Amino acid sequence: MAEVQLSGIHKQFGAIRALRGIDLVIPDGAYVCLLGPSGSGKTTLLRCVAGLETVDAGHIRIGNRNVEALEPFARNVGLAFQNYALYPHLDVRGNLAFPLRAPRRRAQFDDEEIERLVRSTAALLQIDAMLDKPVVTLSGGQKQRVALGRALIRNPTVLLLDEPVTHLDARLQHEMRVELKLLQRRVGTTTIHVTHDQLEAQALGDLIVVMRDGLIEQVGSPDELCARPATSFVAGFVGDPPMSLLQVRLEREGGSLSLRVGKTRLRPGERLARLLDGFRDQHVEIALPAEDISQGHGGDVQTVSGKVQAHEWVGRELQIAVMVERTLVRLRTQQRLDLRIGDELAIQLNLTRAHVFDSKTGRRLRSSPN
Amino acid sequence: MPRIEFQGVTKIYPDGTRAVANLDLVVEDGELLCLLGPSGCGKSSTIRALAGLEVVSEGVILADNNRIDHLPPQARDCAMVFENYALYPHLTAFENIAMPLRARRLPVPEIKRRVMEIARMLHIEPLMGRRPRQLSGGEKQRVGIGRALVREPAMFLMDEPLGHLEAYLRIELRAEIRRLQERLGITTIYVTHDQEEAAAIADRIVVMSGGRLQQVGSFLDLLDRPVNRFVAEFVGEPPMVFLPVERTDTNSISVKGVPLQLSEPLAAALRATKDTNLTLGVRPNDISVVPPANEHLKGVVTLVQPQGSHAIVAVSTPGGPATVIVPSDWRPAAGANVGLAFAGERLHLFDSTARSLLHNREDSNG
Amino acid sequence: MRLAVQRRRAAWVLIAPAVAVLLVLNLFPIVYALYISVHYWTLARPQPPRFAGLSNYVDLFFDERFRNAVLVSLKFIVLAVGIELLLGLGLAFVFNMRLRGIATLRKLTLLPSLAMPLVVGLAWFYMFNENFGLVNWIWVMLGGTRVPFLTQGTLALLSIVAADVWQWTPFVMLVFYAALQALPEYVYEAARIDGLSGGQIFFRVTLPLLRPAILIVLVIRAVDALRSLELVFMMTKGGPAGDTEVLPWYLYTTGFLSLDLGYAAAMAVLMLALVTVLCQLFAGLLESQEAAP
Amino acid sequence: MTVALIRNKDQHVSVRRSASAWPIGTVGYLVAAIFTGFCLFPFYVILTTALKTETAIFAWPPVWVFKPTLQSFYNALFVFGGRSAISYLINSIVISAVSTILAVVLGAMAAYGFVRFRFAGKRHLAFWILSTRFAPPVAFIVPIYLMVQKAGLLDSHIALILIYTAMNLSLVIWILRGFFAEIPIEIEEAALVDGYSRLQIFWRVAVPLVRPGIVSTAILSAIFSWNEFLYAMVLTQSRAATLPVYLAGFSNSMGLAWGEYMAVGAMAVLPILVFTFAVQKYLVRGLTFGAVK
Repeated sequence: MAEVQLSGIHKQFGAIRALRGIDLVIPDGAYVCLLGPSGSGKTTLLRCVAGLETVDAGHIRIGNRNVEALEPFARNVGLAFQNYALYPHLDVRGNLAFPLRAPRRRAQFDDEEIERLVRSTAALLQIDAMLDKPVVTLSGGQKQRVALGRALIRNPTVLLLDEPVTHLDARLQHEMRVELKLLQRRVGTTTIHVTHDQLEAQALGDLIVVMRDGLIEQVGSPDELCARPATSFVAGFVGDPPMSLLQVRLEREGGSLSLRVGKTRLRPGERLARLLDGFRDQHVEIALPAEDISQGHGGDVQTVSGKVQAHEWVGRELQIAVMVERTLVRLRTQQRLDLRIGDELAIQLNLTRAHVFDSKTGRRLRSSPN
Repeated sequence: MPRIEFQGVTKIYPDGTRAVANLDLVVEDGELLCLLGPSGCGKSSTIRALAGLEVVSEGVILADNNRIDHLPPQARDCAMVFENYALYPHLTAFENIAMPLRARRLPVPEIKRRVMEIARMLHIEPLMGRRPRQLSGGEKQRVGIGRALVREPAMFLMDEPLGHLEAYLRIELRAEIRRLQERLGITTIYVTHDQEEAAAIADRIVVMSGGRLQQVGSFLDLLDRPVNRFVAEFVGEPPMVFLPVERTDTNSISVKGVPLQLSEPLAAALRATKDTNLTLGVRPNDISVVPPANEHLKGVVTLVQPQGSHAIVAVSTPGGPATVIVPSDWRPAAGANVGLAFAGERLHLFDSTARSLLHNREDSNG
Repeated sequence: MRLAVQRRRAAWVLIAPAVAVLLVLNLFPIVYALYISVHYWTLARPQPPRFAGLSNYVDLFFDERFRNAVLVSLKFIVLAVGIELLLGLGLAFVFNMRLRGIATLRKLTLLPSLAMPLVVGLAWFYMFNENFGLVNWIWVMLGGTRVPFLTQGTLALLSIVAADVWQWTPFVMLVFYAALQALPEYVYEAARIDGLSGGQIFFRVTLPLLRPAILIVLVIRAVDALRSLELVFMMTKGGPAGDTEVLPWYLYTTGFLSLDLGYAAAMAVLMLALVTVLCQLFAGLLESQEAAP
Repeated sequence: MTVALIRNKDQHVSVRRSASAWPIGTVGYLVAAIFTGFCLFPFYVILTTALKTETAIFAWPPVWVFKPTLQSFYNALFVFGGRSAISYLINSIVISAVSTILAVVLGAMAAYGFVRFRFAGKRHLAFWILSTRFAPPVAFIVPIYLMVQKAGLLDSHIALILIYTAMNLSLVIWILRGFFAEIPIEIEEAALVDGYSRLQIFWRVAVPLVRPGIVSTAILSAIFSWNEFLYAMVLTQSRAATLPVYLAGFSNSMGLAWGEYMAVGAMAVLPILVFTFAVQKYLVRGLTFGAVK
């Protein structure tokens, strides 16, 4: 088992700068999720650690060895591919044993040692009943287990997973997520798991690394990400439904501060006023979780209005998207509203727990210690 | 726009597989109906039979009460969007959309006008000169939709149109499809295997499995009143928890010795059946974690998965594994002993044939 | 760049052997042919070859038999390949129909294209024989009088064309059949949903999508037809009076019967030039074809 | 009513019957049957003539029912041509087998090299190798003859083996390139991570996955080598002479021994007829792959 240290990683494919300087430490035995939209460089980073891509600059340390110049084999990493990449001409036993039969490992494993390891790994992944079945006849879930087995059988120092469960249907996805997490706990291998699904990242990651355009936006535990998103991008990416981001203009008259969203003026509330006190810029971006947005008039909590863009039932909740000043505001409600697309809807914004970001840099405003 | 009716429709393929079995279904005029089910459940065969791409083995399909199941696709005035776009690879986007109008030999200026009009509606005017190979997945599907709608068909069929697109694009396109359908008011059947998509796009959902219609209803109907275990398990995220149940006497049951309080309708349904091989079904968000006590089912927390506003907790119980949704501000630690309390009015009981007891009672007197 | 060094070494280990063989037996002979073609080089007389500059090429330009050989070759290619394409395309549709047992028939039709061309020549030589040939028997049965197929002017060329058509139409049909099978199924379903009639589907969808396959088969058959020698060797030996003296035959007889290697090499160089130009044309057309559909 | 000839790989769209007198299916079947008959008939002629007695061969009108005799086969094998046909048969087998193995091994390596690796000049190299498939062999006969003569390899097995390998290489590479390109790259990357070197991945992962391609290219190479006539005739006399040379010998001697002539023809064609039927499905895929891709 080993800690993984990435320092100053740069990677370019022709004109596209896939990785623009990555510095990251992955603690020994941790389950870390690389989270980001497609094109954020998360898969490229995984492939660099595996050695399937060479880095243009920077160092990759696994345990106490620099490995960026080594070929994949010498890094002793295990990799489970997104579409499994099993050897179609072999059965399950053949696939699991294949790494142990690599010519470079000829000395280490004799036949009955291989058989023993194959059986124990198969048992660990509950596929010991199908060792003789050709892999092409297996279901998605079973193929994923064989791919994991093949990666784990030679006890890699680092386990790399590239979107391992996104292809499975909803029910199987939940099942495999639990299994993956419990398996990693039991085996204890340092694991890097790439996904674009933020709920999956929160469910599995001890630590989540949010990436965008080849850079790291934030590294933190699932709770940290939701409670204190470091940038407006992270805020807009996390949460189910994701937080709503509103461009707000600051207006100061006679010492009292108000926030203008389109035509309506909102009172910032005591916490925000103190936070924005020293802030010079005209504009700020605020992020509101869906729980703090509700439908309809009433109370002193301020209201804005906009046209309904979409209304979808998700489980028992109706998720509504309203266009306010060119930004989509998403809210949830239990009530059965009869909505049609294009209707005007008034929504209340509760700013008490709003996150505030500098609208130019997108970075979170240093909140005064409270 | 016609009212479509399937009467006893069956489709058996030459190799014997019974893709659709005795389907009775009505699609109201102007409705957006969704066919939902796992792959191989017969939903695609149903829509292809309506389009005329599959010949119906038995039964009848009616459009406004006149038979269409014997007509070739050309004569059925229904348009279809395919999962793999089905664009003509050798023609530009403009020609692809114009093809149905050329088939009807409409005058060229009118073809041009209608194609550009539909292109504007779908925001794809700049793509008209390009070939399918030069378009992204989303753009190809918009051209596919344009081709289907340009001829103002009576019926609009969509076979997993968003299957190959990225998550954010799927959400965007399904909202747009729904907007289009609401504006055009065209009778539409939408096929998908993704329940989130079904809930988002359709008012009424038909769940199919093994070629049979399992249940028709709104997403909430499927969620709260599943007719059998298949629907209960297939709909809802995370999936429903099932626990074996012992029947102590005619009107009380227990899970591993822990008695269950039943709501009145469920208790009545229980009395109405003598079946002893029963299974309890409860949704993770209808289970609450309480300190371990005798009157609650005991279990050990195996894993906690934070999900922002809530967390998914996996608990192993004597009756088998259970999943519970807990609010994020209070979370048990892994390995902790806990009790599970069930919300009485939200329980489901399934008999030995996996049918829901509630459903049987409604059937018998409804 | 992937693990650069290791990859490049592996790449060369894999490719070098095949390239070496082709260098020795394909590229070098072309250079050597050029060298020979600028010499008076004959095996008939013992003295060594003398440098001849371009005189071989000049002689060729004025050589009546060479011009005739080129003409006969072109006639042969146009006739044979033309019939093979039309017949092959039509039959591809027939064999593409959903009929029980048609698959076995299709497999049987492949045999002519795999038979030894020399034996094909032999069989047709026997069947076109004036005295006991079966073709004459059928012709006489239909009321005609015996026809000297292999010894009378254009008829001789037509019988060579017939033999070539018999041998290669199945190959052409098979390629078109495969191309039809490769056409995406969903395009037909979409066409029927769009309301296209059978005719519209054929002309607006099937034919345009077959264009690349038609082009590829055209070039393969044109070049292959240019190199066939066995039929002439077996059936007519270039006779009567040069009516079937295709270019390859004239080159072969010049080189190995009259042993005038220099002159034959000059012919070879011109033939290679012609084929290369044809290939460039084809590659260009295919590129535009790739971009076109 | 329109006739919709829509076929479908997976069985469920049926043919709509036209209302005309002749259902399209029957007409189609008839045309297919006639064409298949046309394709097989010459083989029937070769075989029956080889089994006919002298008189039956020259009979007019042609004899359809006769008492078969193996006399012609016996003469062809043990009497004619000084040495028996057996040695020609063996030469044919040895030369086509060895050249096939060489062509497939070198070809597979090169094809994999082209698919998996990027290197300078790759496009040009690939285009050159592809163009060797179109180069007419007759254009190379003069230079190659002199090269073989200078190397003292006239009438040697090795000369024909190397030439046939070179001739088959471009087809093998062209077809296998298609097969190798179909292997998902992730499978090879998985093997890389599992500890296999690039070359080991070629042998242990890539080659087993393209076995159908290898079998079909082997068959095609064997058939092309077995059928080759020009080089065999020019470069060999007796020691390394193959079946086509023996067959050509008959036509030169003009002793009208049709029976023996056809017997040798039958020997040259029969193995292919039997062989193709055994491995038919590989063959079709290889042939069309080469053309359609």
